[in-house]
Amino acid sequence: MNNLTDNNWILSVGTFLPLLGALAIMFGTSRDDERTPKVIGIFTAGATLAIGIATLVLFDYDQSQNLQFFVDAEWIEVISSGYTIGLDGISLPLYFLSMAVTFLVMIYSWDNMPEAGNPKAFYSLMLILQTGMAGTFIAQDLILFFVFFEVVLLPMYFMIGVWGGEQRKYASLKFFLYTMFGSAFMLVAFLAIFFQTGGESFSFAWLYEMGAGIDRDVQIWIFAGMFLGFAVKVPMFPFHTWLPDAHTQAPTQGSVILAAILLKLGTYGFVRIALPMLPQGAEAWAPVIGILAVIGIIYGALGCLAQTDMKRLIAFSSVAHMGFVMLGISTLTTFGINAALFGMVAHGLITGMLFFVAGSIKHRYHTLEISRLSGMLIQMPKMGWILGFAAMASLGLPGLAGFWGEFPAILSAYNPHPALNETLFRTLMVIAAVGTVLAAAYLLWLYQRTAFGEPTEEFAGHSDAEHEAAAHAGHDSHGVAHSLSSAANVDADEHHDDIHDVQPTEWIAWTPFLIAIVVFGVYPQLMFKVLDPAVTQLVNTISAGIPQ
Amino acid sequence: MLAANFLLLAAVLFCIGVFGVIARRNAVMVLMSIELVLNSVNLNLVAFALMNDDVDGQVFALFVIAIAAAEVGVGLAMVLLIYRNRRSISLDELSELKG
Amino acid sequence: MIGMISSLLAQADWSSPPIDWHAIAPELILVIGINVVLLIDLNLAESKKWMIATLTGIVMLLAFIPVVTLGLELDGVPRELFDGRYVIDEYALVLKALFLLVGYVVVLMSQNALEDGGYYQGEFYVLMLCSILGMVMMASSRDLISIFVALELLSIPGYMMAAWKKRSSVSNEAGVKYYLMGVFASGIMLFGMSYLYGATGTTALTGEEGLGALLTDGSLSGLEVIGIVFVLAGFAFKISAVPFHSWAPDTYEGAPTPVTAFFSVASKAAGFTALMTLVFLAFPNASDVYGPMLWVLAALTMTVGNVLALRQTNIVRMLAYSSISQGGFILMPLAYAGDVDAGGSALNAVVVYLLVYAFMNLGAFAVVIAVSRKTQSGEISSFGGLFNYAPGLAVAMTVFMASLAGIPPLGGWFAKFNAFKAVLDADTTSAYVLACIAAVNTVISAAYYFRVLRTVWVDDVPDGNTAPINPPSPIIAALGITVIGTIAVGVYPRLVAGFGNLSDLAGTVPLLG
Amino acid sequence: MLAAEEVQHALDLSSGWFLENLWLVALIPAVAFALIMMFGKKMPNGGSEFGLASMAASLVIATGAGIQWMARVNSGDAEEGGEHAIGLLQTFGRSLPRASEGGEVEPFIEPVVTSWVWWQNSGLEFGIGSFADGLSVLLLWLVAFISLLVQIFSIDYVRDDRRYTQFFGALTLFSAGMLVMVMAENMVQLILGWEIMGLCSFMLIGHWWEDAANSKAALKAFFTVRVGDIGLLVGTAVIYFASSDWIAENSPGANGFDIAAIQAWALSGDSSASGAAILVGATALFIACIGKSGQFPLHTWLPDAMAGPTPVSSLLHSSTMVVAGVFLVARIYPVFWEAFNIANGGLSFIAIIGAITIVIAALLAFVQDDIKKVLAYSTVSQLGYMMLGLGTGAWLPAVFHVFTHAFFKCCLFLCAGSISHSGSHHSFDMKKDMGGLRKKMPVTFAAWCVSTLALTGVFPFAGFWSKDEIIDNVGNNGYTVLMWVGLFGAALTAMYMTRSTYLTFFGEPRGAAAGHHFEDHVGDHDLTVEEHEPELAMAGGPMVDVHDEPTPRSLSAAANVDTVDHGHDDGGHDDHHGEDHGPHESGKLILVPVVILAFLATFSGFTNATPLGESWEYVKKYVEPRPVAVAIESIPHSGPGEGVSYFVPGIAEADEGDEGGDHGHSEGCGLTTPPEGSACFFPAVTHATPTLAKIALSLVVVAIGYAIAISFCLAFYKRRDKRLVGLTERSRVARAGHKFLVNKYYLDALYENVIVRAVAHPIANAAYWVNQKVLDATVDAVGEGGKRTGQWVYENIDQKVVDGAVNGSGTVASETGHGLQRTQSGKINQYGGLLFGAAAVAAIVLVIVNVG
Repeated sequence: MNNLTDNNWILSVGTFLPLLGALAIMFGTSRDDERTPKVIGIFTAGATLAIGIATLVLFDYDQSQNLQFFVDAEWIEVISSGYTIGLDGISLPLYFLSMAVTFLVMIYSWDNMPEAGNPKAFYSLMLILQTGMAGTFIAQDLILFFVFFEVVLLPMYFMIGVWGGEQRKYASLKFFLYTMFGSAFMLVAFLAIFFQTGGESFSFAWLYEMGAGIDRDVQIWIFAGMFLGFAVKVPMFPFHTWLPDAHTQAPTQGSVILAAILLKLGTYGFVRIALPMLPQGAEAWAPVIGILAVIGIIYGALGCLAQTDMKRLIAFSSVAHMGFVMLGISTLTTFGINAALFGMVAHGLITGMLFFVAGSIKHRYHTLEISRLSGMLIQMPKMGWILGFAAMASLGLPGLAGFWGEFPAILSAYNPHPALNETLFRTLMVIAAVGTVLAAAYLLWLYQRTAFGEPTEEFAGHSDAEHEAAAHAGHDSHGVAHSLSSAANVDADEHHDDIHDVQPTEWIAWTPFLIAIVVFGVYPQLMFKVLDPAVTQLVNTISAGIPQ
Repeated sequence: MLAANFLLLAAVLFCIGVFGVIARRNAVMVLMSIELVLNSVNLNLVAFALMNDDVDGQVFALFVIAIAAAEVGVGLAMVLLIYRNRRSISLDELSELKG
Repeated sequence: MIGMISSLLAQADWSSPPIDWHAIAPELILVIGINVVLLIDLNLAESKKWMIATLTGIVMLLAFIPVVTLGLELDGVPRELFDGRYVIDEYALVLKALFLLVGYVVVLMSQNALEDGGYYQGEFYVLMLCSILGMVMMASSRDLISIFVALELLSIPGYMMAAWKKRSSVSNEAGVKYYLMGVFASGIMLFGMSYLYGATGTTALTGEEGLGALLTDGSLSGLEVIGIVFVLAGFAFKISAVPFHSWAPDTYEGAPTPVTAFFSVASKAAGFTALMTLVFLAFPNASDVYGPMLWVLAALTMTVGNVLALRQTNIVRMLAYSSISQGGFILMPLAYAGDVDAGGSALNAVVVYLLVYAFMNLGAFAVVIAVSRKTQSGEISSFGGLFNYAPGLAVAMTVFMASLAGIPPLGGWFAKFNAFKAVLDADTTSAYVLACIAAVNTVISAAYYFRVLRTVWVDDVPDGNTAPINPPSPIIAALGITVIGTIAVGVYPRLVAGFGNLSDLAGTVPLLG
Repeated sequence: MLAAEEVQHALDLSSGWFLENLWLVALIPAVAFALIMMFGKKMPNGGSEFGLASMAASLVIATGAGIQWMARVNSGDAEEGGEHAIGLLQTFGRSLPRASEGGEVEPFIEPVVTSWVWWQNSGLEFGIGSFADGLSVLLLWLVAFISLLVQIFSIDYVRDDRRYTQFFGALTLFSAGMLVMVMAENMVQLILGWEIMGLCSFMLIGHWWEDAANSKAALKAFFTVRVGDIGLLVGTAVIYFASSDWIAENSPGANGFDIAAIQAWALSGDSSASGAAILVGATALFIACIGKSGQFPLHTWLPDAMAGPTPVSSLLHSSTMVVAGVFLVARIYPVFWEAFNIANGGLSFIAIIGAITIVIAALLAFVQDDIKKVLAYSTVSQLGYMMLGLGTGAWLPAVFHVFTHAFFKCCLFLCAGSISHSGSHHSFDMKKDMGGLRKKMPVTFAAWCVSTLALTGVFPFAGFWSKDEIIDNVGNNGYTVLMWVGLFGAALTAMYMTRSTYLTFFGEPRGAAAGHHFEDHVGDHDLTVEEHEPELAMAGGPMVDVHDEPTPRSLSAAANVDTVDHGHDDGGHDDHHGEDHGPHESGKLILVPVVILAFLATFSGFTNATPLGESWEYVKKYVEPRPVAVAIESIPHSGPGEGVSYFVPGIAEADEGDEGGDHGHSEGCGLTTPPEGSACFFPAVTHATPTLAKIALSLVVVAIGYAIAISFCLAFYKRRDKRLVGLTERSRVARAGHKFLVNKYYLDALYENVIVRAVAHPIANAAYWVNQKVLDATVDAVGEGGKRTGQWVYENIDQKVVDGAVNGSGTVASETGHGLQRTQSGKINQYGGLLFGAAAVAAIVLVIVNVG
């Protein structure tokens, strides 16, 4: 594993540029100026994205298993922790995803600011958030990783707390404390591994090398600490309860970022840190992770079936999907971890998309009660189709991105790492497969109840689409239809007429998601090619550390 | 063994002082009790100085006495202050701040 | 008369010891400053009293100069006075600097508070200077007696400052409680000292005849153990460690806010200074005694402080409990001072924590002062919607609270991290247990810190009065210093990470394995 | 890939552009779908042109591929001559010539594989591409052809539908899905096509989603199939890992997804050595087939699927979707062959399920009033035949039946569509809205009859050649019981088809067929689904003159009206405005496909007319893979543009091969493990030699079926008619009917009481009851149950326990604080006590610990 250091400025720029933007907004704009912060914010995010694209271009895909743009600078030498950053095949997709998502979310916010307003604070927070996310994916030093990992918390806390829904206070604090709880133990675990490996260095490379040497029991304990930290973030089954509240209360933008990137920090941590550094610990914990993951799959699905609120349903579906990801990881095989990483990106795109749609629906109907929403396809055909598309992608339809996270993960469970119990994991595989059916059940059920059928009384006749239809009906000779829809018009005139189909900004923000979902679904090699070598190397590190 | 008696006495004084601090409700009495504690300390110091025959202990005792005086000054001033404000020096009434 | 005394001295063939004036320059400047301020205050018109504050500030800054020069001149070789009873080494200098800085910031904070309150300003500042002097001395004291004197010198003015609002009964109460408890605690401490003196026959900490050399595990007599325990208890009171904390919340709440800030930072730091000096110089080999004791104290302190802070509705009282629990975190590494590996990083961890803690806690109080000037209330709820009408203060508050909660990349994070690191360096089961307790406590503490932030950002303004706050310039200055300090340390910890290396502490005997 | 190059050169099997670019067949419709979705609305014909064009293009390519495939096979066979030695040296890519009886040698015809890297994992590269062999080419052509016809039909049928464009989009994507699956080069690609079809079936069945009922049906279809898909995922996984080791060592570069690799592995000794894995895998896969091909007990979604527009039903039920399951089994037949030990006449899971399905479905068809449901159940039962065939080693007849069945079943559905479109005014209820249409719609009638004859397997129509072959081979392979089941099924088929034919075309026109309907007669498409209220109203409500219906019904009719008007306009009933609303023959666009299909239904059977001798067995020759051991260099696998490459082992093995020779019964592929270094891709299935007796038997059975049914229909429904007529006072007809009835009275009684009441109805009804109340109920129950469980888990476990614990910990902390607050009493004395107490305790403890 040799590190390539050419163009190594690019990562630091890509990571900290948003921070500059945030400062610019904070000190450069006045509070009553609605527009400038948005402009600056979108501009900065755009610039960052450009850097990201440049990174994609400069990235040497033939050595995606090596760290590229590698920097190793002094930072806090007293605790022998350095500013060590680098990018390899595992980080690249998520690193770029974070940039893209932030940018698109900002564009989306141009027209769809949450009620609380104050774009100045909103945009600067989002930029800080971006720095945190990007940093987490490039950090190659435990302390640096931890810092970025935590930096993300604060902006998200405020995003939920300030711009959130009715129970935002409860939700935000819960989110915060929960994650805090995990990361506190994670920090202890980090220090433990640091001292167990001789207190030389916090850099990943060093710990990969030395971690395996720690004796098994100690590894198990340290892994337990990291497990707490990451599992809360993922979130895995017993630690998931912050997620539905956070998602439901968060503003659309928050939910999207949360689903698209933040949840990935946990799984990424497992793959990047916990597994390779503590192979025996991983091997000991893998069954637990696998079982919890599968419980999560079924449990999340059941949770979805119970929901009456669309956003909460989507939130619970994340629990299920991350279950697949964790199942893949728990197999400790190249197959599984590849699947997991693909699944992370896919879930990011798809669930992000779902939350976007949910947000826009909320924006129009001012409710997400499934029972009150109906006939969306009549009132907003395009929105309805997009929802359907996202739902299909989410239930793992081949040809769309979701499938490539789900299917190989299930497949990999059939023969996990030789050190693991085959029977157990095969059982898990079957249960997970059942999970796919449940996924179909709740998503289609959701779709059938919201998109199909007739609009409910309270909203009927309030949409543009219906008016066109009504006008059309006026011409042809359906007496009944005419009278009905004209009746609809009458009460439409009384209420204000607020149900429009997908708006331009929404199109701009969503199209990349939709395209990405299709492209990665149709030609997954695009990502697997990047992931596979890196993952293979990672798994070799793991296997090397597990005595046969 | 002569010194041992001093130490014993000091210990007893100390205990009385502590008891006073814990048991008495009257600010001045508590102040007195604390003085007892300090004096037990002085007694100790002098006794030990005698045992180890060097002057450090006695010097220390002098410092303690001096500072104790200063403290008592401040202390009595405060007692006066609260007496002026609430016409009582019962410590039980000094419990507005709690929880 | 003079001649008589001198002849007496001559008879006792007493020659005055050589005095390193440069070394004690900070103390001298403070002493002079005290008198100057006092004199000027005596004949200064009521209208011009504001000058006093400025003057005090200047005194502090003046005292700062020799600290710096000493630091430059020192490079490794400590200066010892009075055969090692009073030492100026880098460790001492760092802490002196800290005390002066804190003093300066507190002056900035208190200026307007006092003007508004119409209190006696001159005396106040004199007292504060005395207290600072005591602290500065504490940093250099290497002898039980000088430690004791320094302690009293910094405490007694404190008793009076606590009761400074003469007509407010709570202020009196605060003062009285602080006073009685303080004196009682120092009584106990003295008792302990007397036993130590008795058992070892010396009051010096260092040197082959000093306490450090004589008190060694295994060969401890009952007197020595009691002595050690009581002395530690005395300072545990000063740093308001549970269960010696009970005075703190009441005093903090009752005393004028700037004074509270002063107590919660400066005198606490002084207490820790004494503790460090004792633990590293007097009892380094008695770790079987202080180790368990400090372990328990640390665990209790952070936990009890936190759970009690959860219940508070008054911001000052909440901060009081928070500072108690922070004290627990600072105390944590000291429990492992005797450990071969941890010892070094423990000292460093404590010093660093004290620095960072000074910044963020003073900052928090500065915000409280600034806000309560408008709202005239100490309730947390009165901060509602602060973000809407005073975003600047709100952001500052966010920085401090987050830093106190230990969120990177703010100073508090590095301080906590360092403490954890020092503890885990010992790599014993008890260390891991303590670390886990601390981990849980970080979460609990985050709960109440972020409840404040939630009020600041989310809640509505309680009394729809959203007139923007423009705090007076001294407070803005104070805020500036503290915010910058907090962030800088967090982002670039090397700034402070170097402070408090074991080697800087002169006279430390090599720790036993 | 130099080696491969050489090999390719050495191959003298003719290939061709079409074969190598077969993937276009699937790609074109996929692209068309995108175009329709993007620009369809703007196109003059709402995007249908894209669909049609793409289908035509696919058809052309598929045809080309077919021709080239035949050429390839011929080129392979042409090679045969004496000089084996030279043949061996030159003819790479071909098997050891195996001397079968008469010394005539059938070489292995290697499939043409084109593939690209699709995804990679753990260093392995998995491909996507086209896999051209007899089976796939045949089905590709079939699918393209049927899809084209159906789309032509749809132009008219769904004209003016609100979602005309989406409809064509979905239809095209649907065909694309099927095509992708048929040409699948590996299992993952197969899954891709499989699931895309599932999605489209969802879109199409739920096409008129304004009605909850339709969307429910769509949901049910997707969900049921999805349940089966668990099997697909699991099965694929199992097979992949079970086979990967063998493949890794025998053909580096290939992997456990590649179809060919799996086939080879299954027939190599390794599979049986690998123990239960293959059995588990095969079972799992077959479960998927059960779901997809509507086999018992997962067949319940099929009839509901009739909620979709008729063209959809016809496409679904003839060549796509439901045959996917059959195709999967046929595709990786060796796996099932080995797993279920079909070679040695093991009673296979597949065969049993197939047999059960045949009977159950046929009985169900017997009691349907909805013409489409009759056809749906008939499809199910025909699929049963195919499965039966595959399950008993009758591979070829089964595949052949897929081929023929496609034509006549599609034709039947289109007829039904044409009837509802022009005859019964969008009603599918035979009893209420049909009857006597033979005069009104002669063409439709003729087509229907032909297809019916084909379906029931009457000589010389298509069905006869295929279905009869199945039954024949089933018997021949020693499954006598199943053979009789098959025959019984044939009889039943005859009966229910007769019944529906009669109800539709003979007797007196009823309801809509008699022209009784008003303008607001719309939305009858939902006749097919549970809720019968509006449907009755549609049928009879407003016609005051005929029945006097109670008013509430007409209200519900009105209720129905607005749903429909908000929704869609079913197949242009408004182009009847002004003209007569009575039944009439449909337009050309509808009739042309019907006629073409009818034609094929008549003659397609001759493509493999076994009874007429070897020379007629084209399908066998070109489609059935040759069961011969092939020496492997590498088995077809992924990698840009790589083809298959084999080479022939030395003469030594040639001898072995010779021994492996003569009848493939005791020896040969799938019976004995192939010689070292060589592999088989297809088991040596046996073919029954048709005898007149057997043919006669089956024909007789069918005849009996007809006889019973016809007489029953005449009797039963005539008399019912008479009453009806009596009621509605159409005297003239009544008299005629009356006279007729009087003569046949006793027979009537006989049939009525004995056959109908005693035999047909009870059994059928019982079956139907079981179907609705047990099977269907369970499906729904599963859904409902899942929801309930979810509710319970969420409320009790999640909110109470898990989340409770979280919030609980918070409360605990805060309560502890509350408790501790009491110690903070504000009393100085207590503080002092605490202070000293603590110090004292510490001192005592530490003294005890440290001193002495």
